[in-house]
Amino acid sequence: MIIKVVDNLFDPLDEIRASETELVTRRSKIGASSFFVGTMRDFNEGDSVQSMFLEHYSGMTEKRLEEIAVLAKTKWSLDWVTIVHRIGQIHPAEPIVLVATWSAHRAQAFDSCRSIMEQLKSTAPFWKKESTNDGTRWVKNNTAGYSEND
Amino acid sequence: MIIKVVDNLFDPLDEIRASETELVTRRSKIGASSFFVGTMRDFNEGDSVQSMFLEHYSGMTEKRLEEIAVLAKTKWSLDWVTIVHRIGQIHPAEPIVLVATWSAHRAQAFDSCRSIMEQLKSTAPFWKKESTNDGTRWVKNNTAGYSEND
Amino acid sequence: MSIKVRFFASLSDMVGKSEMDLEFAEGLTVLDVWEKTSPDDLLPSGSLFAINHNYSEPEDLLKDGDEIAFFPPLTGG
Amino acid sequence: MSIKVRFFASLSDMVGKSEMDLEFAEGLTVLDVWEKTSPDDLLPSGSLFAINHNYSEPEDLLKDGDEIAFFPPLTGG
Repeated sequence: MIIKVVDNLFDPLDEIRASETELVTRRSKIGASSFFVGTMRDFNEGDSVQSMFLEHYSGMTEKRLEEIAVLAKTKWSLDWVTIVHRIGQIHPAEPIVLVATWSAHRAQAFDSCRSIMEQLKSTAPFWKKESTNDGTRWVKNNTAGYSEND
Repeated sequence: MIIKVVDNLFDPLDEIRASETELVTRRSKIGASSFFVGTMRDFNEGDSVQSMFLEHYSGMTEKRLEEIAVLAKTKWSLDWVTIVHRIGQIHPAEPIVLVATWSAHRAQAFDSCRSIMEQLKSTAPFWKKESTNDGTRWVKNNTAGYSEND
Repeated sequence: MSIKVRFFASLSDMVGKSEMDLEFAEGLTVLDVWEKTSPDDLLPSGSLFAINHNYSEPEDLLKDGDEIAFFPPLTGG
Repeated sequence: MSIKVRFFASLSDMVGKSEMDLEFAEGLTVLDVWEKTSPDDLLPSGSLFAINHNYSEPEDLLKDGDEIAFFPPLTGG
Protein backbone atom coordinates (compact mmCIF):
# COMPACT_ATOMS: atom_id res chain seq x y z
CA MET A 1 0.00 0.00 0.00
CA ILE A 2 1.33 3.43 -0.99
CA ILE A 3 -0.50 6.58 0.11
CA LYS A 4 1.04 9.92 -0.79
CA VAL A 5 0.08 13.57 -0.72
CA VAL A 6 2.58 15.44 -2.92
CA ASP A 7 3.10 19.16 -3.43
CA ASN A 8 4.72 19.01 -6.83
CA LEU A 9 4.15 17.55 -10.27
CA PHE A 10 3.98 13.74 -10.30
CA ASP A 11 3.82 11.25 -13.14
CA PRO A 12 0.98 8.74 -12.64
CA LEU A 13 2.56 6.14 -14.94
CA ASP A 14 5.87 6.35 -13.06
CA GLU A 15 3.96 5.90 -9.80
CA ILE A 16 2.21 2.81 -11.18
CA ARG A 17 5.53 1.39 -12.30
CA ALA A 18 7.04 2.04 -8.86
CA SER A 19 4.09 0.24 -7.22
CA GLU A 20 4.53 -2.72 -9.55
CA THR A 21 8.13 -3.15 -8.43
CA GLU A 22 6.76 -3.50 -4.88
CA LEU A 23 4.49 -6.38 -5.82
CA VAL A 24 6.85 -8.13 -8.23
CA THR A 25 7.02 -11.31 -6.09
CA ARG A 26 3.29 -11.93 -6.44
CA ARG A 27 3.06 -10.59 -9.99
CA SER A 28 1.82 -13.91 -11.37
CA LYS A 29 -1.07 -14.02 -8.87
CA ILE A 30 -2.48 -10.78 -10.26
CA GLY A 31 -4.93 -11.00 -13.14
CA ALA A 32 -6.28 -7.47 -13.19
CA SER A 33 -5.28 -3.93 -12.42
CA SER A 34 -7.43 -0.83 -12.61
CA PHE A 35 -6.02 2.70 -12.69
CA PHE A 36 -7.76 6.05 -12.54
CA VAL A 37 -6.07 9.39 -13.17
CA GLY A 38 -7.78 12.72 -12.53
CA THR A 39 -6.20 15.65 -14.34
CA MET A 40 -6.85 19.38 -14.26
CA ARG A 41 -9.03 20.77 -17.04
CA ASP A 42 -8.76 24.34 -18.27
CA PHE A 43 -12.52 24.80 -17.97
CA ASN A 44 -15.13 24.35 -15.24
CA GLU A 45 -18.77 25.43 -14.94
CA GLY A 46 -18.55 27.25 -18.26
CA ASP A 47 -15.49 29.34 -17.37
CA SER A 48 -11.91 29.07 -18.48
CA VAL A 49 -9.60 28.25 -15.57
CA GLN A 50 -5.92 29.33 -15.58
CA SER A 51 -4.70 27.54 -12.50
CA MET A 52 -5.90 26.04 -9.26
CA PHE A 53 -4.79 25.86 -5.65
CA LEU A 54 -5.42 22.60 -3.81
CA GLU A 55 -5.66 22.98 -0.03
CA HIS A 56 -5.67 20.00 2.35
CA TYR A 57 -5.77 19.31 6.08
CA SER A 58 -2.32 17.97 6.81
CA GLY A 59 -2.60 14.93 9.05
CA MET A 60 -6.31 14.33 8.64
CA THR A 61 -6.11 14.04 4.84
CA GLU A 62 -3.40 11.36 4.94
CA LYS A 63 -5.28 9.53 7.73
CA ARG A 64 -8.50 9.46 5.69
CA LEU A 65 -6.72 8.21 2.56
CA GLU A 66 -5.16 5.40 4.59
CA GLU A 67 -8.53 4.47 6.10
CA ILE A 68 -10.11 4.40 2.63
CA ALA A 69 -7.37 2.08 1.33
CA VAL A 70 -7.50 -0.20 4.39
CA LEU A 71 -11.29 -0.50 4.18
CA ALA A 72 -11.05 -1.31 0.46
CA LYS A 73 -8.62 -4.12 1.29
CA THR A 74 -11.12 -5.61 3.72
CA LYS A 75 -13.99 -5.33 1.25
CA TRP A 76 -12.23 -6.59 -1.90
CA SER A 77 -9.52 -9.13 -2.49
CA LEU A 78 -6.66 -6.79 -3.40
CA ASP A 79 -2.94 -7.37 -3.78
CA TRP A 80 -2.00 -3.71 -3.71
CA VAL A 81 -3.50 -0.22 -3.47
CA THR A 82 -1.79 3.04 -4.44
CA ILE A 83 -3.25 6.51 -3.93
CA VAL A 84 -1.36 9.68 -4.87
CA HIS A 85 -2.95 13.13 -4.53
CA ARG A 86 -1.48 16.46 -5.50
CA ILE A 87 -1.74 19.63 -3.38
CA GLY A 88 -0.63 23.25 -3.88
CA GLN A 89 -0.59 25.30 -7.07
CA ILE A 90 -1.46 23.31 -10.18
CA HIS A 91 -1.99 24.00 -13.89
CA PRO A 92 -4.19 22.57 -16.65
CA ALA A 93 -3.25 19.08 -17.91
CA GLU A 94 -1.36 18.30 -14.69
CA PRO A 95 -2.39 15.18 -12.75
CA ILE A 96 -4.39 15.73 -9.55
CA VAL A 97 -4.99 12.18 -8.36
CA LEU A 98 -4.05 8.58 -9.08
CA VAL A 99 -5.95 5.59 -7.69
CA ALA A 100 -4.58 2.15 -8.62
CA THR A 101 -5.64 -1.32 -7.50
CA TRP A 102 -4.30 -4.80 -8.29
CA SER A 103 -6.25 -8.04 -7.81
CA ALA A 104 -6.58 -11.62 -9.03
CA HIS A 105 -9.97 -10.78 -10.58
CA ARG A 106 -11.20 -7.96 -12.76
CA ALA A 107 -14.46 -7.15 -10.95
CA GLN A 108 -12.46 -6.71 -7.73
CA ALA A 109 -9.97 -4.37 -9.40
CA PHE A 110 -12.64 -2.29 -11.20
CA ASP A 111 -15.03 -2.02 -8.23
CA SER A 112 -12.36 -1.17 -5.68
CA CYS A 113 -10.65 1.46 -7.85
CA ARG A 114 -13.89 3.25 -8.48
CA SER A 115 -15.10 3.01 -4.90
CA ILE A 116 -11.80 4.36 -3.55
CA MET A 117 -12.07 7.29 -5.96
CA GLU A 118 -15.63 8.09 -4.82
CA GLN A 119 -14.68 7.72 -1.15
CA LEU A 120 -11.74 10.03 -1.72
CA LYS A 121 -13.91 12.70 -3.32
CA SER A 122 -16.57 12.53 -0.61
CA THR A 123 -14.49 12.07 2.55
CA ALA A 124 -10.85 13.17 2.05
CA PRO A 125 -10.28 16.81 3.06
CA PHE A 126 -9.18 18.62 -0.09
CA TRP A 127 -10.47 21.93 -1.43
CA LYS A 128 -9.96 23.49 -4.84
CA LYS A 129 -9.63 27.22 -5.45
CA GLU A 130 -9.76 28.15 -9.11
CA SER A 131 -8.15 31.16 -10.79
CA THR A 132 -10.37 32.41 -13.61
CA ASN A 133 -10.47 35.64 -15.62
CA ASP A 134 -12.73 37.07 -12.90
CA GLY A 135 -10.37 36.28 -10.03
CA THR A 136 -10.28 33.31 -7.66
CA ARG A 137 -13.17 31.20 -6.40
CA TRP A 138 -13.57 28.13 -4.24
CA VAL A 139 -15.15 25.18 -6.02
CA LYS A 140 -18.42 24.58 -4.17
CA ASN A 141 -19.16 20.89 -4.62
CA ASN A 142 -17.95 17.77 -6.30
CA THR A 143 -20.57 16.24 -8.54
CA ALA A 144 -21.68 12.65 -8.07
CA GLY A 145 -19.33 10.08 -9.56
CA TYR A 146 -21.80 7.40 -10.58
CA SER A 147 -23.95 9.84 -12.57
CA GLU A 148 -23.31 11.24 -16.02
CA ASN A 149 -21.07 14.15 -15.16
CA ASP A 150 -17.69 14.65 -13.54
CA MET B 1 -8.38 5.66 -31.34
CA ILE B 2 -5.76 2.91 -31.29
CA ILE B 3 -6.78 -0.74 -31.72
CA LYS B 4 -4.03 -3.33 -31.82
CA VAL B 5 -3.73 -7.11 -31.75
CA VAL B 6 -0.07 -7.93 -30.99
CA ASP B 7 1.78 -11.24 -31.05
CA ASN B 8 4.58 -10.35 -28.69
CA LEU B 9 5.12 -8.88 -25.24
CA PHE B 10 3.79 -5.34 -24.87
CA ASP B 11 4.10 -2.79 -22.06
CA PRO B 12 0.70 -1.34 -21.09
CA LEU B 13 2.22 1.79 -19.52
CA ASP B 14 4.26 2.49 -22.67
CA GLU B 15 1.09 2.05 -24.73
CA ILE B 16 -0.76 4.53 -22.49
CA ARG B 17 2.09 7.01 -22.84
CA ALA B 18 2.05 6.60 -26.63
CA SER B 19 -1.71 7.26 -26.69
CA GLU B 20 -1.25 10.37 -24.56
CA THR B 21 1.15 11.85 -27.10
CA GLU B 22 -1.66 11.46 -29.68
CA LEU B 23 -4.06 13.54 -27.60
CA VAL B 24 -1.58 16.12 -26.36
CA THR B 25 -3.37 19.00 -28.10
CA ARG B 26 -6.56 18.45 -26.10
CA ARG B 27 -4.77 17.37 -22.93
CA SER B 28 -6.26 20.22 -20.90
CA LYS B 29 -9.84 19.25 -21.87
CA ILE B 30 -9.40 15.84 -20.26
CA GLY B 31 -10.28 15.49 -16.61
CA ALA B 32 -10.27 11.73 -16.23
CA SER B 33 -8.65 8.64 -17.62
CA SER B 34 -9.41 5.05 -16.74
CA PHE B 35 -7.07 2.15 -17.53
CA PHE B 36 -7.57 -1.57 -17.16
CA VAL B 37 -4.82 -4.14 -17.59
CA GLY B 38 -5.48 -7.88 -17.66
CA THR B 39 -2.44 -10.04 -16.95
CA MET B 40 -1.84 -13.77 -17.02
CA ARG B 41 -2.03 -15.58 -13.67
CA ASP B 42 -0.11 -18.79 -12.95
CA PHE B 43 -3.29 -20.43 -11.62
CA ASN B 44 -6.83 -21.04 -12.89
CA GLU B 45 -9.68 -23.22 -11.67
CA GLY B 46 -7.47 -24.65 -8.91
CA ASP B 47 -4.62 -25.70 -11.20
CA SER B 48 -1.21 -24.23 -11.75
CA VAL B 49 -0.78 -22.92 -15.30
CA GLN B 50 2.66 -22.80 -16.97
CA SER B 51 1.79 -20.95 -20.13
CA MET B 52 -1.10 -20.15 -22.41
CA PHE B 53 -1.79 -19.91 -26.12
CA LEU B 54 -4.14 -17.16 -27.26
CA GLU B 55 -5.88 -17.86 -30.56
CA HIS B 56 -7.86 -15.24 -32.46
CA TYR B 57 -9.81 -14.90 -35.72
CA SER B 58 -7.64 -12.59 -37.76
CA GLY B 59 -9.81 -9.98 -39.43
CA MET B 60 -12.94 -10.54 -37.39
CA THR B 61 -11.22 -9.91 -34.05
CA GLU B 62 -9.82 -6.54 -35.14
CA LYS B 63 -13.20 -5.63 -36.68
CA ARG B 64 -15.05 -6.41 -33.42
CA LEU B 65 -12.57 -4.42 -31.32
CA GLU B 66 -13.05 -1.43 -33.61
CA GLU B 67 -16.82 -1.73 -33.42
CA ILE B 68 -16.67 -1.90 -29.63
CA ALA B 69 -14.53 1.26 -29.49
CA VAL B 70 -16.69 3.14 -31.99
CA LEU B 71 -19.89 2.25 -30.12
CA ALA B 72 -18.31 3.36 -26.83
CA LYS B 73 -17.51 6.72 -28.43
CA THR B 74 -21.16 7.17 -29.40
CA LYS B 75 -22.42 6.18 -25.94
CA TRP B 76 -19.94 8.15 -23.81
CA SER B 77 -18.19 11.48 -24.27
CA LEU B 78 -14.66 10.23 -24.89
CA ASP B 79 -11.54 11.98 -26.12
CA TRP B 80 -9.62 8.81 -26.86
CA VAL B 81 -9.90 5.01 -26.70
CA THR B 82 -7.01 2.55 -26.81
CA ILE B 83 -7.37 -1.23 -26.89
CA VAL B 84 -4.36 -3.56 -27.12
CA HIS B 85 -4.76 -7.35 -26.98
CA ARG B 86 -2.04 -9.98 -26.99
CA ILE B 87 -2.19 -13.20 -29.01
CA GLY B 88 0.12 -16.24 -29.32
CA GLN B 89 2.19 -17.94 -26.63
CA ILE B 90 2.17 -16.10 -23.32
CA HIS B 91 3.56 -16.64 -19.81
CA PRO B 92 2.44 -15.78 -16.27
CA ALA B 93 2.67 -12.09 -15.29
CA GLU B 94 2.64 -10.97 -18.93
CA PRO B 95 -0.07 -8.51 -20.00
CA ILE B 96 -2.98 -9.90 -22.04
CA VAL B 97 -5.10 -6.82 -22.58
CA LEU B 98 -5.13 -3.05 -22.09
CA VAL B 99 -8.29 -0.92 -22.27
CA ALA B 100 -7.81 2.82 -21.78
CA THR B 101 -10.28 5.70 -22.06
CA TRP B 102 -9.90 9.46 -21.68
CA SER B 103 -12.77 11.87 -21.02
CA ALA B 104 -13.65 15.25 -19.51
CA HIS B 105 -15.53 13.49 -16.69
CA ARG B 106 -14.75 10.58 -14.42
CA ALA B 107 -18.03 8.66 -14.69
CA GLN B 108 -17.62 8.64 -18.47
CA ALA B 109 -14.05 7.34 -18.25
CA PHE B 110 -14.87 4.67 -15.64
CA ASP B 111 -18.09 3.43 -17.26
CA SER B 112 -16.70 3.28 -20.78
CA CYS B 113 -13.47 1.50 -19.77
CA ARG B 114 -15.38 -1.17 -17.92
CA SER B 115 -18.02 -1.59 -20.57
CA ILE B 116 -15.42 -1.93 -23.34
CA MET B 117 -13.66 -4.61 -21.29
CA GLU B 118 -16.90 -6.57 -20.81
CA GLN B 119 -17.82 -6.20 -24.49
CA LEU B 120 -14.37 -7.42 -25.46
CA LYS B 121 -14.65 -10.49 -23.25
CA SER B 122 -18.12 -11.37 -24.50
CA THR B 123 -17.90 -10.52 -28.21
CA ALA B 124 -14.28 -10.38 -29.44
CA PRO B 125 -13.08 -13.72 -30.86
CA PHE B 126 -10.20 -14.86 -28.65
CA TRP B 127 -9.66 -18.30 -27.14
CA LYS B 128 -7.25 -19.35 -24.42
CA LYS B 129 -5.55 -22.73 -24.29
CA GLU B 130 -3.75 -23.37 -21.01
CA SER B 131 -0.71 -25.59 -20.43
CA THR B 132 -0.98 -27.28 -17.02
CA ASN B 133 0.83 -30.23 -15.43
CA ASP B 134 -1.83 -32.49 -16.97
CA GLY B 135 -1.33 -31.19 -20.52
CA THR B 136 -3.19 -28.54 -22.46
CA ARG B 137 -6.86 -27.55 -22.19
CA TRP B 138 -9.09 -24.94 -23.74
CA VAL B 139 -10.58 -22.49 -21.22
CA LYS B 140 -14.33 -23.12 -21.41
CA ASN B 141 -15.91 -19.84 -20.40
CA ASN B 142 -15.14 -16.36 -19.18
CA THR B 143 -16.83 -15.58 -15.89
CA ALA B 144 -19.13 -12.58 -15.61
CA GLY B 145 -17.34 -9.29 -15.12
CA TYR B 146 -19.80 -7.47 -12.93
CA SER B 147 -19.99 -10.31 -10.39
CA GLU B 148 -17.47 -11.21 -7.70
CA ASN B 149 -15.00 -13.32 -9.68
CA ASP B 150 -12.58 -13.04 -12.58
CA MET C 1 -21.45 -22.09 -55.32
CA SER C 2 -18.44 -22.40 -53.07
CA ILE C 3 -17.80 -21.19 -49.52
CA LYS C 4 -14.89 -21.28 -47.12
CA VAL C 5 -15.52 -22.99 -43.77
CA ARG C 6 -13.36 -22.24 -40.72
CA PHE C 7 -13.12 -23.84 -37.29
CA PHE C 8 -11.47 -22.28 -34.25
CA ALA C 9 -10.06 -23.40 -30.92
CA SER C 10 -11.72 -26.52 -29.44
CA LEU C 11 -14.00 -26.89 -32.49
CA SER C 12 -10.97 -27.05 -34.74
CA ASP C 13 -9.52 -29.79 -32.50
CA MET C 14 -12.84 -31.66 -32.59
CA VAL C 15 -13.29 -31.50 -36.35
CA GLY C 16 -9.59 -32.16 -36.93
CA LYS C 17 -9.07 -29.26 -39.30
CA SER C 18 -9.05 -25.47 -39.19
CA GLU C 19 -10.50 -24.71 -42.62
CA MET C 20 -11.90 -26.26 -45.77
CA ASP C 21 -13.66 -25.27 -48.98
CA LEU C 22 -17.17 -26.54 -49.64
CA GLU C 23 -19.05 -26.74 -52.92
CA PHE C 24 -22.84 -26.95 -52.83
CA ALA C 25 -25.98 -26.23 -54.82
CA GLU C 26 -28.11 -23.74 -52.91
CA GLY C 27 -30.19 -23.12 -49.80
CA LEU C 28 -27.60 -24.24 -47.26
CA THR C 29 -27.91 -22.87 -43.71
CA VAL C 30 -25.14 -22.45 -41.14
CA LEU C 31 -26.29 -25.64 -39.39
CA ASP C 32 -26.39 -27.54 -42.69
CA VAL C 33 -22.75 -26.60 -43.25
CA TRP C 34 -21.78 -28.03 -39.87
CA GLU C 35 -23.59 -31.28 -40.64
CA LYS C 36 -21.97 -31.56 -44.07
CA THR C 37 -18.47 -30.86 -42.82
CA SER C 38 -18.54 -32.63 -39.44
CA PRO C 39 -21.07 -35.47 -39.78
CA ASP C 40 -19.64 -37.38 -36.79
CA ASP C 41 -19.66 -34.51 -34.29
CA LEU C 42 -22.60 -32.96 -32.51
CA LEU C 43 -22.26 -29.17 -32.48
CA PRO C 44 -21.50 -28.28 -28.82
CA SER C 45 -24.07 -26.04 -27.19
CA GLY C 46 -22.87 -22.46 -26.82
CA SER C 47 -21.09 -22.58 -30.18
CA LEU C 48 -20.97 -19.33 -32.13
CA PHE C 49 -21.16 -18.69 -35.89
CA ALA C 50 -19.95 -15.85 -38.07
CA ILE C 51 -20.57 -15.24 -41.76
CA ASN C 52 -18.01 -12.90 -43.29
CA HIS C 53 -16.88 -11.76 -39.81
CA ASN C 54 -20.41 -10.98 -38.60
CA TYR C 55 -22.14 -13.04 -35.95
CA SER C 56 -24.96 -15.05 -37.48
CA GLU C 57 -27.80 -17.41 -36.56
CA PRO C 58 -27.86 -21.19 -37.18
CA GLU C 59 -30.66 -20.82 -39.72
CA ASP C 60 -28.96 -18.10 -41.80
CA LEU C 61 -28.43 -18.98 -45.46
CA LEU C 62 -25.01 -19.04 -47.10
CA LYS C 63 -24.29 -17.53 -50.50
CA ASP C 64 -21.51 -17.93 -53.00
CA GLY C 65 -18.11 -16.73 -51.77
CA ASP C 66 -19.08 -16.54 -48.10
CA GLU C 67 -16.69 -17.38 -45.29
CA ILE C 68 -18.47 -19.22 -42.48
CA ALA C 69 -16.75 -19.74 -39.11
CA PHE C 70 -17.65 -22.03 -36.20
CA PHE C 71 -16.21 -21.38 -32.76
CA PRO C 72 -16.67 -22.11 -29.05
CA PRO C 73 -17.55 -19.50 -26.36
CA LEU C 74 -15.05 -16.64 -26.22
CA THR C 75 -12.35 -16.53 -23.55
CA GLY C 76 -10.27 -13.47 -24.35
CA GLY C 77 -9.38 -10.47 -22.22
CA MET D 1 -9.33 23.84 29.30
CA SER D 2 -7.88 24.89 25.99
CA ILE D 3 -8.49 23.72 22.44
CA LYS D 4 -7.13 24.55 19.03
CA VAL D 5 -9.65 25.74 16.43
CA ARG D 6 -8.90 25.48 12.69
CA PHE D 7 -10.71 26.81 9.63
CA PHE D 8 -10.15 25.64 6.07
CA ALA D 9 -10.77 26.90 2.55
CA SER D 10 -13.80 29.22 2.19
CA LEU D 11 -14.53 29.07 5.95
CA SER D 12 -11.02 30.35 6.65
CA ASP D 13 -11.65 33.24 4.22
CA MET D 14 -15.00 33.96 5.88
CA VAL D 15 -13.69 33.94 9.45
CA GLY D 16 -10.53 35.78 8.42
CA LYS D 17 -8.13 33.35 10.08
CA SER D 18 -6.97 29.79 9.67
CA GLU D 19 -6.46 28.88 13.32
CA MET D 20 -6.75 30.11 16.90
CA ASP D 21 -6.52 28.83 20.46
CA LEU D 22 -9.59 28.95 22.66
CA GLU D 23 -9.80 28.81 26.46
CA PHE D 24 -13.09 27.81 28.05
CA ALA D 25 -14.62 26.26 31.17
CA GLU D 26 -16.46 23.09 30.18
CA GLY D 27 -19.38 21.59 28.27
CA LEU D 28 -18.70 23.31 24.93
CA THR D 29 -20.07 21.66 21.76
CA VAL D 30 -18.72 21.96 18.22
CA LEU D 31 -21.45 24.47 17.40
CA ASP D 32 -20.72 26.49 20.56
CA VAL D 33 -17.11 26.79 19.40
CA TRP D 34 -18.21 28.21 16.03
CA GLU D 35 -20.43 30.76 17.78
CA LYS D 36 -17.64 31.79 20.18
CA THR D 37 -15.02 32.14 17.44
CA SER D 38 -17.10 33.53 14.60
CA PRO D 39 -20.00 35.46 16.20
CA ASP D 40 -20.69 37.51 13.05
CA ASP D 41 -20.89 34.61 10.61
CA LEU D 42 -23.66 32.08 10.15
CA LEU D 43 -22.18 28.61 9.70
CA PRO D 44 -22.87 27.75 6.01
CA SER D 45 -25.04 24.69 5.49
CA GLY D 46 -23.07 21.66 4.38
CA SER D 47 -20.14 22.58 6.62
CA LEU D 48 -18.15 19.68 8.07
CA PHE D 49 -16.47 19.28 11.48
CA ALA D 50 -13.60 17.15 12.70
CA ILE D 51 -12.31 16.64 16.24
CA ASN D 52 -8.73 15.35 16.29
CA HIS D 53 -8.96 14.40 12.59
CA ASN D 54 -12.22 12.42 12.98
CA TYR D 55 -15.48 13.66 11.51
CA SER D 56 -17.83 14.79 14.29
CA GLU D 57 -21.37 16.03 14.88
CA PRO D 58 -22.35 19.63 15.75
CA GLU D 59 -23.49 18.56 19.24
CA ASP D 60 -20.28 16.67 20.15
CA LEU D 61 -18.52 17.95 23.28
CA LEU D 62 -14.94 19.22 23.24
CA LYS D 63 -12.38 18.27 25.87
CA ASP D 64 -9.05 19.71 26.92
CA GLY D 65 -6.36 19.56 24.23
CA ASP D 66 -8.73 18.80 21.35
CA GLU D 67 -8.20 20.17 17.86
CA ILE D 68 -11.50 21.13 16.24
CA ALA D 69 -11.70 21.92 12.54
CA PHE D 70 -14.43 23.59 10.48
CA PHE D 71 -14.53 23.18 6.72
CA PRO D 72 -16.75 23.44 3.64
CA PRO D 73 -17.84 20.52 1.41
CA LEU D 74 -14.88 18.60 -0.02
CA THR D 75 -13.74 19.16 -3.60
CA GLY D 76 -10.67 16.96 -4.02
CA GLY D 77 -9.89 14.26 -6.55
